[in-house]
Amino acid sequence: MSVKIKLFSSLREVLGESEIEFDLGTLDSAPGEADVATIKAALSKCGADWREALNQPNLVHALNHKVVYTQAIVSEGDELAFFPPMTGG
Amino acid sequence: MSVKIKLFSSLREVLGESEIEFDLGTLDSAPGEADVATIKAALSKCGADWREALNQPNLVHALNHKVVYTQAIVSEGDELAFFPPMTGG
Amino acid sequence: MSVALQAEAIDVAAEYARLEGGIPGAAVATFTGYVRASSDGHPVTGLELEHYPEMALKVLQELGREAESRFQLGRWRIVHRFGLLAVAETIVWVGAVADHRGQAISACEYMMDTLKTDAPFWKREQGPAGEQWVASRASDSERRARWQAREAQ
Amino acid sequence: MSVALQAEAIDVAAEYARLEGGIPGAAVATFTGYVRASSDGHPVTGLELEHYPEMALKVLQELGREAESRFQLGRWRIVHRFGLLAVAETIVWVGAVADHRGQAISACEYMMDTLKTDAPFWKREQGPAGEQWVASRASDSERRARWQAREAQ
Repeated sequence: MSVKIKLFSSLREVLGESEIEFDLGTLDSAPGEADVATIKAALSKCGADWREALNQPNLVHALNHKVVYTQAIVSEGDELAFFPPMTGG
Repeated sequence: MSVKIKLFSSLREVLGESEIEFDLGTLDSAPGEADVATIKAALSKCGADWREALNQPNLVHALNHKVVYTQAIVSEGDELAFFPPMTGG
Repeated sequence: MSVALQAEAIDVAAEYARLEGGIPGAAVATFTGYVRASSDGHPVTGLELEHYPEMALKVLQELGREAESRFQLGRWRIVHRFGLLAVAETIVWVGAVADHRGQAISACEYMMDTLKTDAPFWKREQGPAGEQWVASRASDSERRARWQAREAQ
Repeated sequence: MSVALQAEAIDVAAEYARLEGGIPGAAVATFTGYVRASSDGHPVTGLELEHYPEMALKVLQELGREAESRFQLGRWRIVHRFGLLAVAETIVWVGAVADHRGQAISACEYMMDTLKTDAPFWKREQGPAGEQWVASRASDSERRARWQAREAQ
Protein backbone atom coordinates (compact mmCIF):
# COMPACT_ATOMS: atom_id res chain seq x y z
CA MET A 1 0.00 0.00 0.00
CA SER A 2 2.94 2.33 -0.42
CA VAL A 3 3.54 5.42 -2.52
CA LYS A 4 6.94 6.85 -3.37
CA ILE A 5 7.22 10.51 -2.38
CA LYS A 6 9.94 12.60 -4.03
CA LEU A 7 11.13 16.02 -2.97
CA PHE A 8 13.19 18.42 -5.07
CA SER A 9 15.05 21.69 -4.81
CA SER A 10 14.34 23.80 -1.72
CA LEU A 11 11.88 21.19 -0.37
CA ARG A 12 14.52 18.47 -0.51
CA GLU A 13 16.99 20.81 1.14
CA VAL A 14 14.73 22.09 3.92
CA LEU A 15 13.30 18.65 4.74
CA GLY A 16 16.59 16.78 4.36
CA GLU A 17 14.96 14.01 2.31
CA SER A 18 14.87 13.37 -1.43
CA GLU A 19 12.66 10.29 -1.36
CA ILE A 20 10.43 8.61 1.22
CA GLU A 21 7.92 5.77 1.21
CA PHE A 22 4.42 6.65 2.33
CA ASP A 23 1.97 3.94 3.49
CA LEU A 24 -1.55 4.68 2.20
CA GLY A 25 -2.84 2.24 4.85
CA THR A 26 -2.11 4.79 7.59
CA LEU A 27 -4.74 7.15 6.15
CA ASP A 28 -8.38 7.27 7.23
CA SER A 29 -9.47 7.39 3.56
CA ALA A 30 -10.98 4.31 1.94
CA PRO A 31 -8.74 2.65 -0.69
CA GLY A 32 -8.97 4.57 -3.97
CA GLU A 33 -10.07 7.74 -2.23
CA ALA A 34 -6.78 9.18 -1.03
CA ASP A 35 -5.90 12.26 -3.00
CA VAL A 36 -2.84 14.50 -3.05
CA ALA A 37 -4.44 16.84 -0.51
CA THR A 38 -4.95 13.96 1.94
CA ILE A 39 -1.30 12.95 1.68
CA LYS A 40 -0.14 16.54 2.06
CA ALA A 41 -2.27 16.84 5.19
CA ALA A 42 -0.81 13.62 6.61
CA LEU A 43 2.79 14.65 5.87
CA SER A 44 2.15 18.10 7.35
CA LYS A 45 1.84 16.35 10.71
CA CYS A 46 5.53 15.35 10.51
CA GLY A 47 6.53 18.74 11.94
CA ALA A 48 6.48 22.48 11.42
CA ASP A 49 9.06 22.31 8.63
CA TRP A 50 6.95 19.81 6.70
CA ARG A 51 3.77 21.77 7.31
CA GLU A 52 5.38 24.96 6.07
CA ALA A 53 7.15 23.40 3.08
CA LEU A 54 4.08 21.53 1.82
CA ASN A 55 1.70 24.44 2.25
CA GLN A 56 3.59 27.12 0.35
CA PRO A 57 1.10 28.56 -2.12
CA ASN A 58 3.14 27.92 -5.27
CA LEU A 59 3.97 24.27 -4.47
CA VAL A 60 3.86 22.00 -7.53
CA HIS A 61 2.59 18.40 -7.27
CA ALA A 62 3.51 15.81 -9.89
CA LEU A 63 1.86 12.40 -9.90
CA ASN A 64 3.66 9.82 -12.00
CA HIS A 65 5.62 12.60 -13.72
CA LYS A 66 2.64 14.77 -14.57
CA VAL A 67 1.71 18.00 -12.82
CA VAL A 68 -1.66 17.54 -11.06
CA TYR A 69 -4.05 19.41 -8.79
CA THR A 70 -4.47 18.36 -5.16
CA GLN A 71 -7.70 16.49 -6.00
CA ALA A 72 -5.81 13.84 -8.00
CA ILE A 73 -6.35 10.33 -6.59
CA VAL A 74 -3.16 8.57 -5.48
CA SER A 75 -2.91 4.77 -5.74
CA GLU A 76 -0.50 2.14 -4.53
CA GLY A 77 2.72 2.15 -6.53
CA ASP A 78 2.33 5.75 -7.65
CA GLU A 79 5.17 8.24 -7.52
CA LEU A 80 4.21 11.61 -6.06
CA ALA A 81 6.62 14.54 -6.17
CA PHE A 82 6.56 17.93 -4.45
CA PHE A 83 8.67 20.84 -5.60
CA PRO A 84 8.75 24.62 -6.06
CA PRO A 85 8.11 26.24 -9.47
CA MET A 86 10.54 25.05 -12.11
CA THR A 87 13.41 27.26 -13.21
CA GLY A 88 15.20 25.42 -16.01
CA GLY A 89 16.17 26.54 -19.48
CA MET B 1 25.15 65.61 -66.29
CA SER B 2 24.89 61.85 -66.32
CA VAL B 3 23.16 59.35 -64.05
CA LYS B 4 23.96 55.65 -63.87
CA ILE B 5 20.87 53.49 -64.45
CA LYS B 6 20.96 49.88 -63.25
CA LEU B 7 18.51 47.14 -64.14
CA PHE B 8 18.11 43.83 -62.32
CA SER B 9 16.34 40.50 -62.59
CA SER B 10 13.52 40.31 -65.15
CA LEU B 11 14.09 43.97 -66.21
CA ARG B 12 17.73 43.31 -67.01
CA GLU B 13 16.70 40.19 -68.89
CA VAL B 14 13.84 41.69 -70.88
CA LEU B 15 15.71 44.89 -71.77
CA GLY B 16 19.05 43.19 -72.38
CA GLU B 17 20.96 45.81 -70.37
CA SER B 18 22.30 45.76 -66.83
CA GLU B 19 23.67 49.30 -66.75
CA ILE B 20 23.26 52.40 -68.91
CA GLU B 21 24.27 56.03 -68.64
CA PHE B 22 21.46 58.57 -68.80
CA ASP B 23 22.12 62.22 -69.62
CA LEU B 24 19.98 64.53 -67.48
CA GLY B 25 20.69 67.32 -70.04
CA THR B 26 18.34 65.65 -72.52
CA LEU B 27 15.36 66.30 -70.22
CA ASP B 28 13.12 69.35 -70.37
CA SER B 29 13.28 69.69 -66.57
CA ALA B 30 15.40 72.43 -65.02
CA PRO B 31 18.55 71.19 -63.23
CA GLY B 32 17.65 69.88 -59.77
CA GLU B 33 14.05 69.23 -60.79
CA ALA B 34 14.33 65.89 -62.59
CA ASP B 35 12.71 63.19 -60.51
CA VAL B 36 12.48 59.41 -60.92
CA ALA B 37 9.14 59.76 -62.73
CA THR B 38 10.67 62.11 -65.31
CA ILE B 39 13.49 59.65 -66.03
CA LYS B 40 11.04 56.73 -66.25
CA ALA B 41 8.95 58.71 -68.74
CA ALA B 42 12.03 59.51 -70.84
CA LEU B 43 13.24 55.90 -70.85
CA SER B 44 9.73 54.68 -71.73
CA LYS B 45 10.25 56.35 -75.09
CA CYS B 46 13.03 53.87 -75.89
CA GLY B 47 10.44 51.32 -77.06
CA ALA B 48 7.46 49.20 -76.11
CA ASP B 49 9.58 46.81 -74.05
CA TRP B 50 10.99 49.71 -72.00
CA ARG B 51 7.57 51.29 -71.60
CA GLU B 52 6.08 48.04 -70.40
CA ALA B 53 8.98 47.06 -68.11
CA LEU B 54 9.21 50.47 -66.41
CA ASN B 55 5.49 50.83 -65.91
CA GLN B 56 4.71 47.55 -64.20
CA PRO B 57 2.79 48.46 -61.05
CA ASN B 58 5.12 46.74 -58.59
CA LEU B 59 8.37 48.20 -59.98
CA VAL B 60 10.89 49.17 -57.29
CA HIS B 61 13.13 52.25 -57.69
CA ALA B 62 16.33 52.60 -55.68
CA LEU B 63 18.26 55.84 -55.70
CA ASN B 64 21.82 55.56 -54.43
CA HIS B 65 20.95 52.16 -52.88
CA LYS B 66 17.79 53.28 -51.10
CA VAL B 67 14.26 52.45 -52.16
CA VAL B 68 12.48 55.70 -53.11
CA TYR B 69 9.18 56.93 -54.51
CA THR B 70 8.98 58.32 -58.04
CA GLN B 71 9.01 61.89 -56.69
CA ALA B 72 12.63 61.57 -55.52
CA ILE B 73 14.90 64.15 -57.19
CA VAL B 74 17.77 62.67 -59.22
CA SER B 75 21.06 64.56 -59.50
CA GLU B 76 24.20 64.22 -61.53
CA GLY B 77 26.36 61.31 -60.40
CA ASP B 78 23.46 59.46 -58.79
CA GLU B 79 22.86 55.77 -59.27
CA LEU B 80 19.26 54.88 -60.05
CA ALA B 81 18.13 51.24 -60.15
CA PHE B 82 14.91 49.63 -61.39
CA PHE B 83 13.89 46.11 -60.43
CA PRO B 84 10.93 43.87 -59.56
CA PRO B 85 10.06 43.07 -55.91
CA MET B 86 12.92 41.39 -54.08
CA THR B 87 12.85 37.66 -53.43
CA GLY B 88 15.94 36.87 -51.38
CA GLY B 89 16.31 34.99 -48.11
CA MET C 1 13.00 14.05 -32.89
CA SER C 2 14.73 13.44 -29.59
CA VAL C 3 15.65 14.74 -26.17
CA ALA C 4 18.98 14.56 -24.38
CA LEU C 5 19.61 15.24 -20.68
CA GLN C 6 23.32 15.47 -20.07
CA ALA C 7 25.98 16.64 -17.63
CA GLU C 8 28.47 17.49 -20.39
CA ALA C 9 28.62 20.80 -22.24
CA ILE C 10 26.46 20.92 -25.38
CA ASP C 11 28.36 20.55 -28.64
CA VAL C 12 26.32 23.05 -30.63
CA ALA C 13 28.01 22.30 -33.97
CA ALA C 14 27.46 18.55 -33.59
CA GLU C 15 23.84 19.07 -32.54
CA TYR C 16 23.21 21.29 -35.55
CA ALA C 17 24.79 18.80 -37.94
CA ARG C 18 22.72 15.96 -36.50
CA LEU C 19 19.48 18.00 -36.62
CA GLU C 20 20.07 19.09 -40.21
CA GLY C 21 21.04 15.51 -41.03
CA GLY C 22 22.14 16.12 -44.60
CA ILE C 23 18.51 16.43 -45.76
CA PRO C 24 17.47 19.79 -44.36
CA GLY C 25 14.05 21.31 -44.53
CA ALA C 26 13.94 24.77 -46.02
CA ALA C 27 14.18 26.38 -42.59
CA VAL C 28 16.26 25.55 -39.52
CA ALA C 29 16.07 27.61 -36.33
CA THR C 30 18.08 27.07 -33.16
CA PHE C 31 18.31 28.57 -29.72
CA THR C 32 21.12 28.18 -27.18
CA GLY C 33 20.93 29.35 -23.56
CA TYR C 34 24.08 30.08 -21.55
CA VAL C 35 24.87 30.64 -17.86
CA ARG C 36 24.84 34.38 -17.13
CA ALA C 37 27.60 36.11 -15.18
CA SER C 38 25.03 38.00 -13.14
CA SER C 39 21.46 37.61 -12.01
CA ASP C 40 19.20 40.48 -10.96
CA GLY C 41 22.28 42.63 -10.46
CA HIS C 42 24.35 40.29 -8.27
CA PRO C 43 27.38 38.39 -9.60
CA VAL C 44 27.09 34.69 -10.35
CA THR C 45 30.14 32.41 -10.42
CA GLY C 46 28.36 29.20 -11.32
CA LEU C 47 25.13 27.29 -11.39
CA GLU C 48 23.94 23.95 -10.09
CA LEU C 49 21.03 22.48 -12.03
CA GLU C 50 18.98 19.95 -10.10
CA HIS C 51 16.49 17.91 -12.10
CA TYR C 52 13.88 15.15 -11.83
CA PRO C 53 15.26 12.86 -14.53
CA GLU C 54 12.29 10.62 -15.40
CA MET C 55 9.80 13.50 -15.43
CA ALA C 56 12.17 15.86 -17.28
CA LEU C 57 12.60 13.32 -20.06
CA LYS C 58 8.85 12.76 -20.36
CA VAL C 59 7.95 16.45 -20.27
CA LEU C 60 10.55 17.36 -22.91
CA GLN C 61 9.58 14.48 -25.20
CA GLU C 62 5.94 15.52 -25.02
CA LEU C 63 6.94 19.13 -25.61
CA GLY C 64 8.90 18.19 -28.73
CA ARG C 65 6.01 16.13 -30.08
CA GLU C 66 3.59 18.96 -29.37
CA ALA C 67 5.86 21.44 -31.16
CA GLU C 68 6.16 19.01 -34.08
CA SER C 69 2.40 18.87 -34.45
CA ARG C 70 1.72 22.57 -33.83
CA PHE C 71 4.40 23.86 -36.19
CA GLN C 72 4.55 20.98 -38.68
CA LEU C 73 8.19 20.30 -37.93
CA GLY C 74 10.21 17.88 -40.01
CA ARG C 75 12.71 17.40 -37.21
CA TRP C 76 13.36 18.76 -33.74
CA ARG C 77 15.79 18.29 -30.86
CA ILE C 78 15.94 19.43 -27.24
CA VAL C 79 19.14 19.15 -25.16
CA HIS C 80 19.18 20.18 -21.49
CA ARG C 81 22.05 19.99 -19.04
CA PHE C 82 22.07 19.17 -15.34
CA GLY C 83 24.74 19.30 -12.62
CA LEU C 84 27.43 21.91 -12.09
CA LEU C 85 27.80 24.59 -14.76
CA ALA C 86 30.35 27.39 -15.02
CA VAL C 87 29.53 30.91 -16.19
CA ALA C 88 29.22 31.17 -20.00
CA GLU C 89 28.64 27.44 -20.39
CA THR C 90 25.66 26.12 -22.36
CA ILE C 91 22.51 25.22 -20.41
CA VAL C 92 20.00 24.35 -23.10
CA TRP C 93 19.80 23.94 -26.88
CA VAL C 94 16.69 23.56 -29.02
CA GLY C 95 16.49 23.17 -32.77
CA ALA C 96 13.61 22.87 -35.24
CA VAL C 97 13.42 22.06 -38.96
CA ALA C 98 10.34 23.06 -40.97
CA ASP C 99 9.25 24.03 -44.48
CA HIS C 100 8.77 27.68 -43.54
CA ARG C 101 10.80 30.03 -41.41
CA GLY C 102 7.88 31.14 -39.24
CA GLN C 103 7.25 27.57 -38.16
CA ALA C 104 10.88 26.82 -37.31
CA ILE C 105 11.43 30.07 -35.39
CA SER C 106 8.10 29.91 -33.53
CA ALA C 107 8.77 26.28 -32.60
CA CYS C 108 12.05 27.25 -30.92
CA GLU C 109 10.35 30.06 -29.03
CA TYR C 110 7.48 27.76 -27.99
CA MET C 111 9.84 25.01 -26.83
CA MET C 112 11.91 27.47 -24.79
CA ASP C 113 8.93 29.30 -23.28
CA THR C 114 7.32 26.02 -22.29
CA LEU C 115 10.33 24.20 -20.92
CA LYS C 116 11.20 27.18 -18.71
CA THR C 117 8.01 26.71 -16.71
CA ASP C 118 7.09 23.05 -17.32
CA ALA C 119 10.31 21.02 -17.24
CA PRO C 120 11.44 19.93 -13.76
CA PHE C 121 14.80 21.68 -13.42
CA TRP C 122 15.82 23.99 -10.60
CA LYS C 123 18.70 26.43 -10.73
CA ARG C 124 20.88 27.09 -7.70
CA GLU C 125 23.15 30.05 -8.19
CA GLN C 126 26.62 30.25 -6.71
CA GLY C 127 28.13 33.65 -5.97
CA PRO C 128 30.45 35.51 -3.62
CA ALA C 129 27.60 35.75 -1.08
CA GLY C 130 26.95 31.99 -1.12
CA GLU C 131 24.35 29.87 -2.86
CA GLN C 132 20.67 30.45 -3.47
CA TRP C 133 17.79 28.89 -5.35
CA VAL C 134 16.66 30.93 -8.33
CA ALA C 135 13.06 32.13 -7.97
CA SER C 136 10.69 31.55 -10.86
CA ARG C 137 9.95 34.66 -12.89
CA ALA C 138 6.52 36.07 -13.57
CA SER C 139 7.79 37.02 -17.06
CA ASP C 140 8.41 33.34 -17.80
CA SER C 141 4.87 32.40 -16.77
CA GLU C 142 3.52 35.22 -18.91
CA ARG C 143 5.47 34.07 -21.95
CA ARG C 144 4.21 30.54 -21.34
CA ALA C 145 0.65 31.80 -21.01
CA ARG C 146 0.74 33.49 -24.42
CA TRP C 147 0.86 30.05 -26.07
CA GLN C 148 -2.00 28.75 -23.95
CA ALA C 149 -4.10 31.77 -24.94
CA ARG C 150 -3.44 31.03 -28.62
CA GLU C 151 -4.39 27.42 -28.02
CA ALA C 152 -7.70 28.41 -26.48
CA GLN C 153 -8.68 30.61 -29.42
CA MET D 1 28.05 42.87 -36.03
CA SER D 2 28.69 42.19 -39.67
CA VAL D 3 27.31 41.14 -43.01
CA ALA D 4 28.78 38.75 -45.55
CA LEU D 5 27.69 38.32 -49.16
CA GLN D 6 29.30 35.23 -50.60
CA ALA D 7 29.15 32.71 -53.43
CA GLU D 8 30.40 29.84 -51.24
CA ALA D 9 28.16 27.64 -49.09
CA ILE D 10 27.68 28.94 -45.55
CA ASP D 11 29.74 27.16 -42.89
CA VAL D 12 27.08 27.20 -40.18
CA ALA D 13 29.35 25.81 -37.46
CA ALA D 14 32.06 28.38 -38.17
CA GLU D 15 29.49 31.19 -38.27
CA TYR D 16 28.05 30.08 -34.93
CA ALA D 17 31.48 29.87 -33.32
CA ARG D 18 32.39 33.35 -34.57
CA LEU D 19 29.07 34.84 -33.44
CA GLU D 20 29.30 33.30 -29.99
CA GLY D 21 32.94 34.41 -29.86
CA GLY D 22 33.82 32.70 -26.59
CA ILE D 23 31.96 35.38 -24.61
CA PRO D 24 28.35 34.53 -25.31
CA GLY D 25 25.36 36.46 -24.14
CA ALA D 26 22.81 34.43 -22.24
CA ALA D 27 20.80 33.77 -25.40
CA VAL D 28 21.86 32.92 -28.94
CA ALA D 29 19.33 32.34 -31.72
CA THR D 30 20.08 31.39 -35.31
CA PHE D 31 18.16 30.79 -38.50
CA THR D 32 19.35 29.04 -41.65
CA GLY D 33 17.45 29.00 -44.95
CA TYR D 34 18.05 26.27 -47.55
CA VAL D 35 17.13 25.78 -51.20
CA ARG D 36 13.88 23.81 -51.44
CA ALA D 37 13.45 20.84 -53.77
CA SER D 38 10.08 22.15 -54.88
CA SER D 39 8.27 25.44 -55.19
CA ASP D 40 4.49 25.83 -55.33
CA GLY D 41 4.22 22.17 -56.26
CA HIS D 42 6.71 22.06 -59.15
CA PRO D 43 10.16 20.47 -58.80
CA VAL D 44 13.24 22.67 -58.46
CA THR D 45 16.69 21.44 -59.41
CA GLY D 46 18.64 24.57 -58.52
CA LEU D 47 18.52 28.27 -57.94
CA GLU D 48 20.34 31.28 -59.32
CA LEU D 49 20.49 34.23 -56.96
CA GLU D 50 21.04 37.58 -58.63
CA HIS D 51 21.89 40.50 -56.38
CA TYR D 52 22.73 44.20 -56.35
CA PRO D 53 25.96 44.01 -54.37
CA GLU D 54 26.44 47.57 -53.10
CA MET D 55 22.79 48.00 -52.13
CA ALA D 56 22.52 44.51 -50.61
CA LEU D 57 25.47 45.22 -48.35
CA LYS D 58 24.04 48.57 -47.24
CA VAL D 59 20.52 47.24 -46.67
CA LEU D 60 21.74 44.29 -44.63
CA GLN D 61 24.14 46.38 -42.56
CA GLU D 62 21.34 48.82 -41.75
CA LEU D 63 19.03 45.92 -40.97
CA GLY D 64 21.55 44.42 -38.54
CA ARG D 65 22.05 47.77 -36.81
CA GLU D 66 18.27 48.28 -36.58
CA ALA D 67 17.86 44.80 -35.09
CA GLU D 68 20.69 45.54 -32.65
CA SER D 69 18.93 48.64 -31.42
CA ARG D 70 15.39 47.21 -31.40
CA PHE D 71 16.26 44.00 -29.59
CA GLN D 72 19.30 45.17 -27.59
CA LEU D 73 21.58 42.67 -29.26
CA GLY D 74 25.11 42.11 -28.03
CA ARG D 75 26.15 40.67 -31.38
CA TRP D 76 24.56 39.82 -34.71
CA ARG D 77 25.56 38.46 -38.09
CA ILE D 78 23.86 38.14 -41.48
CA VAL D 79 25.28 35.95 -44.27
CA HIS D 80 23.59 35.81 -47.68
CA ARG D 81 24.69 33.89 -50.73
CA PHE D 82 24.50 34.78 -54.42
CA GLY D 83 25.17 32.88 -57.65
CA LEU D 84 24.31 29.29 -58.46
CA LEU D 85 22.90 27.15 -55.64
CA ALA D 86 22.00 23.47 -55.63
CA VAL D 87 18.94 22.03 -53.89
CA ALA D 88 19.45 21.65 -50.12
CA GLU D 89 22.30 24.16 -50.05
CA THR D 90 22.29 27.07 -47.62
CA ILE D 91 20.94 30.42 -48.87
CA VAL D 92 20.97 32.61 -45.80
CA TRP D 93 22.09 32.53 -42.17
CA VAL D 94 21.27 35.01 -39.43
CA GLY D 95 22.37 34.91 -35.80
CA ALA D 96 21.67 37.12 -32.80
CA VAL D 97 23.11 37.27 -29.26
CA ALA D 98 21.15 38.98 -26.48
CA ASP D 99 20.61 38.89 -22.74
CA HIS D 100 17.15 37.38 -23.06
CA ARG D 101 15.77 34.66 -25.30
CA GLY D 102 12.82 36.70 -26.58
CA GLN D 103 15.19 39.36 -27.91
CA ALA D 104 17.50 36.90 -29.67
CA ILE D 105 14.67 34.89 -31.24
CA SER D 106 12.63 37.94 -32.29
CA ALA D 107 15.73 39.54 -33.79
CA CYS D 108 16.26 36.51 -36.05
CA GLU D 109 12.63 36.59 -37.11
CA TYR D 110 12.78 40.34 -37.74
CA MET D 111 15.99 40.09 -39.75
CA MET D 112 14.59 37.28 -41.90
CA ASP D 113 11.18 38.90 -42.43
CA THR D 114 12.80 42.18 -43.40
CA LEU D 115 15.54 40.89 -45.65
CA LYS D 116 13.05 38.81 -47.62
CA THR D 117 11.30 41.94 -48.86
CA ASP D 118 13.97 44.65 -48.51
CA ALA D 119 17.30 43.16 -49.58
CA PRO D 120 17.99 43.30 -53.35
CA PHE D 121 18.22 39.61 -54.25
CA TRP D 122 16.18 37.86 -56.92
CA LYS D 123 15.72 34.12 -57.17
CA ARG D 124 15.60 32.35 -60.52
CA GLU D 125 14.48 28.76 -60.20
CA GLN D 126 15.78 26.01 -62.43
CA GLY D 127 13.60 22.98 -63.08
CA PRO D 128 12.75 20.32 -65.65
CA ALA D 129 10.48 22.85 -67.40
CA GLY D 130 13.21 25.49 -67.68
CA GLU D 131 14.01 28.58 -65.64
CA GLN D 132 11.77 31.21 -64.13
CA TRP D 133 11.99 34.19 -61.85
CA VAL D 134 10.41 33.59 -58.46
CA ALA D 135 7.47 35.91 -57.80
CA SER D 136 7.37 37.80 -54.52
CA ARG D 137 4.89 36.40 -52.02
CA ALA D 138 2.11 38.34 -50.39
CA SER D 139 2.78 36.34 -47.22
CA ASP D 140 6.31 37.78 -47.08
CA SER D 141 4.99 41.33 -47.37
CA GLU D 142 2.47 40.58 -44.64
CA ARG D 143 5.15 39.23 -42.31
CA ARG D 144 7.24 42.32 -43.02
CA ALA D 145 4.25 44.58 -42.37
CA ARG D 146 3.72 43.12 -38.91
CA TRP D 147 6.98 44.72 -37.76
CA GLN D 148 6.05 48.07 -39.30
CA ALA D 149 2.70 47.96 -37.49
CA ARG D 150 4.51 47.38 -34.19
CA GLU D 151 6.84 50.25 -34.98
CA ALA D 152 3.92 52.61 -35.60
CA GLN D 153 2.24 51.82 -32.28
